[in-house]
Amino acid sequence: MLPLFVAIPLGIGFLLPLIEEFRERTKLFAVTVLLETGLLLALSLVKFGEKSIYRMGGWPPPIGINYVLDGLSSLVLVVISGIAFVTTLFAMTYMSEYENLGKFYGLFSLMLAGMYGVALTGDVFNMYVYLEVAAISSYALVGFNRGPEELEASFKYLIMGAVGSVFILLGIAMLYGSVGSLNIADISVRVSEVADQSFILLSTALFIVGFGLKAAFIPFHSWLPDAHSSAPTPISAMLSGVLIKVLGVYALSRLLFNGLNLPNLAPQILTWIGAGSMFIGGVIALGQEDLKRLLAYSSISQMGYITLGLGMGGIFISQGKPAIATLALIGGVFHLVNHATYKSLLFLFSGGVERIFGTRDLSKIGGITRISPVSGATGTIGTLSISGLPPFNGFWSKLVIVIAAIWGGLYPIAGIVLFTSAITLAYYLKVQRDLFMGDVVGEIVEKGKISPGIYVPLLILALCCIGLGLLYLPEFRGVVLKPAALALQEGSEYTKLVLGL
Amino acid sequence: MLTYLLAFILFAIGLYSVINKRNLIKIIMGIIIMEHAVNAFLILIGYRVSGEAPILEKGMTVTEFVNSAMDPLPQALVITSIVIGLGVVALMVALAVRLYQHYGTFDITEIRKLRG
Amino acid sequence: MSGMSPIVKTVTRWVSPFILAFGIYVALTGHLTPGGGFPGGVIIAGCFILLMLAHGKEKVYGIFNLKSASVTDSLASLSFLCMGLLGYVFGGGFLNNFIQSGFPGKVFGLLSGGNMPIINIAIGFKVGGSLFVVFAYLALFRAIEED
Amino acid sequence: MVLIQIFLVFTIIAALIAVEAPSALSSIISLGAVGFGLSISFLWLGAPDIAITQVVVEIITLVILIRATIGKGVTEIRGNESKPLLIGSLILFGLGSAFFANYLSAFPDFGKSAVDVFTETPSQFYLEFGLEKAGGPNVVNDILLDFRAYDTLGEATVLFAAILGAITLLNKKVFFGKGGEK
Repeated sequence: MLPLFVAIPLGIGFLLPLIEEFRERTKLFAVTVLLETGLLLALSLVKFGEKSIYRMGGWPPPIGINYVLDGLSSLVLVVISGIAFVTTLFAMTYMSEYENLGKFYGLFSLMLAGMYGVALTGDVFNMYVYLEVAAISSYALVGFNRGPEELEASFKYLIMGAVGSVFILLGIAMLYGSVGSLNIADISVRVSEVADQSFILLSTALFIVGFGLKAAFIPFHSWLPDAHSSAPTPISAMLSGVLIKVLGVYALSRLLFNGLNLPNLAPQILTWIGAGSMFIGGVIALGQEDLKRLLAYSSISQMGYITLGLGMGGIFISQGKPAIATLALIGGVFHLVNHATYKSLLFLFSGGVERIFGTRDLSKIGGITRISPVSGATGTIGTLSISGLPPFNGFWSKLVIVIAAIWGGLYPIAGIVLFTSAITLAYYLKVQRDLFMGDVVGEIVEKGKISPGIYVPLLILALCCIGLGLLYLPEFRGVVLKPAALALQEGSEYTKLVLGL
Repeated sequence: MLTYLLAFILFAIGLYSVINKRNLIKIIMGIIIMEHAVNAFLILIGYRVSGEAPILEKGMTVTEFVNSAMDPLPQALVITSIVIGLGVVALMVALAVRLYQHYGTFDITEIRKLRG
Repeated sequence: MSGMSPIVKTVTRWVSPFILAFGIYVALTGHLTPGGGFPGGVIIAGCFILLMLAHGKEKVYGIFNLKSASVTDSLASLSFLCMGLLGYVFGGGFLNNFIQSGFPGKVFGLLSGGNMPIINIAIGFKVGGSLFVVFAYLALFRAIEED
Repeated sequence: MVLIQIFLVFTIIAALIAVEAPSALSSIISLGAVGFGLSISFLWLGAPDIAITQVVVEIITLVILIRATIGKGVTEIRGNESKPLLIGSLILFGLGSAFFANYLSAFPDFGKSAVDVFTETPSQFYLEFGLEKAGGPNVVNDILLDFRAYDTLGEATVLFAAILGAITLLNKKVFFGKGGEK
């Protein structure tokens, strides 16, 4: 069953450009991708909670490539499929007037296949190849509008991404040279036997730089605001919601926690990078006027939360406090799920705003709730949950991270988390004040354009924002988030599952 | 030991070109040189002093083959990474050509200025 | 752009069949001798690009125009995926070499690798088609920009 | 062994020329020299598959690059780089190679491949059972097409996605989408 996750998007990705050669403008492309993402969402929900491996071509793990389905990867699968389904639903109406739709949806499903490949694989080089599949499809999709700005943003994203990939490949080459195998579980067994760890540390540093470029950590974030603001709206929702998480933080944490058994300095670096990008991303976002650029910088800062949670988990594991480590990892994973929902909600909402007012400049537009109450309401829910107000899901995951930081004794970190939440609240209240509440400002380009196709996905995501708050309750948390945290925490479980030692 | 250092120097030249050069084509060349350097490093890892190509001729026995052949795994990785490099080059050149059409220059600082 | 001087035209006309034959040879005997699907496909694409540069677009489009090249690209990739799915259907793994386990060919013979030669041919067509398409678009793009 | 180092020094010099050359054509041709120098050293390093792939891919890269730049009449590329960046990267490079040289002893030294240094590695299995299990004497293609065929599937998808992306960008169809070129 597992290879279908990659085989179906690949098949459709190869098929759609073929169909477009013969019939240009058909609704067929959007409908096929919608059915495909719906099927994959159902498949990922069925597979949720299972722990199994799948051997590619029937070869045992160190020889061949294998898939690993454990708590963390099944959760990530559900997040990818959910956001992809909602985004395709939104794109059916939003992109209907564009040309080259066969290529757009073909690249979209290839990007999906790449993300599924990275989420499931248990092999280092295979993760690199499918990371390239997802990244290259997203480079072309960012530049899909082909205006001067979009091309420049796509070129910058391509160069930074290519440099990141080369660093990851160099890290894999160093790792293979000093360990001799490519399977993540096999590496974690062999890494402990290596006498001189200096080259393992070097490849860890290369991985942190390479995946940092993919996940837009603070020193390497300069491509993200341009790429996310000039991409077509469904694509910037997918990029911010899922792509930078799966390709960046998930792949890095899978390698560091399960592959390299947490080299001694790695968790500290991760924590401080997380704290840095959280703080600096928030401060820059304060001064943004363009709605999408503001959302892009807030993505960098929210990604900082996730990295912080995972990094703190790593610190507590190495300090020998398993209970607090599980809590911190739960905080990181919980925030990953939450951020995927409300960030894609806000990006889709900003697409609707752009469609109504014709511009994204916050100073020139206002009073959207009067024009279309539904998108106004869902946008409000999105802004409230991202700034972490109690009833919504953003609050609970930040709460878990703060508790883990205080309980574990990292008081400066807890201080930075609280301060950044205050900054986030500030700039989203600014958005709230003039975009939603005020009277109608700016001429309305297309009043009747907000058809159900636009605000139904917004409604679905808004309900998720409210519903996911329940994950904080102990019984839900134990079923959904705890296995994901334990998948990272107990490396030995992972190797036992894969190699059957 | 020196040979690994040479591959690392090639990598550093590529990185230097990507960071310091302001011309799109030089940046693309920097990425290509970095890809070449990592491929060379991968092959250097799999080198064996008395080794030959990992292809079994008719006359050779398997045990003799195992002791003398080079490491085939990095070579398989390098073929994959060369073709990934070709894909990335095709995309970069397509973007550079489009950027030249819009901005009339290959200089990245002009492009950033014009974008305003 | 009607192509280059007559000398170049005649030389390429004579040489291109050999390049094409060499490309197909490299692609086909991937599992026996050095080479394989990727280099073979690139040589095949190189042969068509050479013809296109020497004789101009119109002549080459008669043999291998843009639409048929991107169709071969998609179809070859789909056939590679179907080979994988067949392995999945016949038990074993997703990309299992089911022909080799079923009835292995003569050890050093051409058809000895199970479904390896088939995948090699699929990759050869795919790489050949796709590189030719991207080069044709680059040339097409430039030509439009000029006139 | 020394011959490989000579080839690598040749590629480094060619790379330096490629980076520093003023005119587009000469820098692209010296880039070709880097690629071809590398493919000869691959031949010497016992990797014929890679040498063929490298030569042929290098030709296609050169043709695409020359096509993209010379067509634009861009023969003179002159950009005055900033000095501090130059010094900064030299220092960074000095530190990096110092670290690399100092800790290199931890790395298995040059002549030994993974099969000698580690016990029971995957590549030992590939060499031993390549012909028997996968059926092809060329072990590299055995790995590519049978043991790790899933990698090659991803590989073919990468090329397909890259070419599809390049076509989407070079496509001349003008359209009236939001933000697109009118």
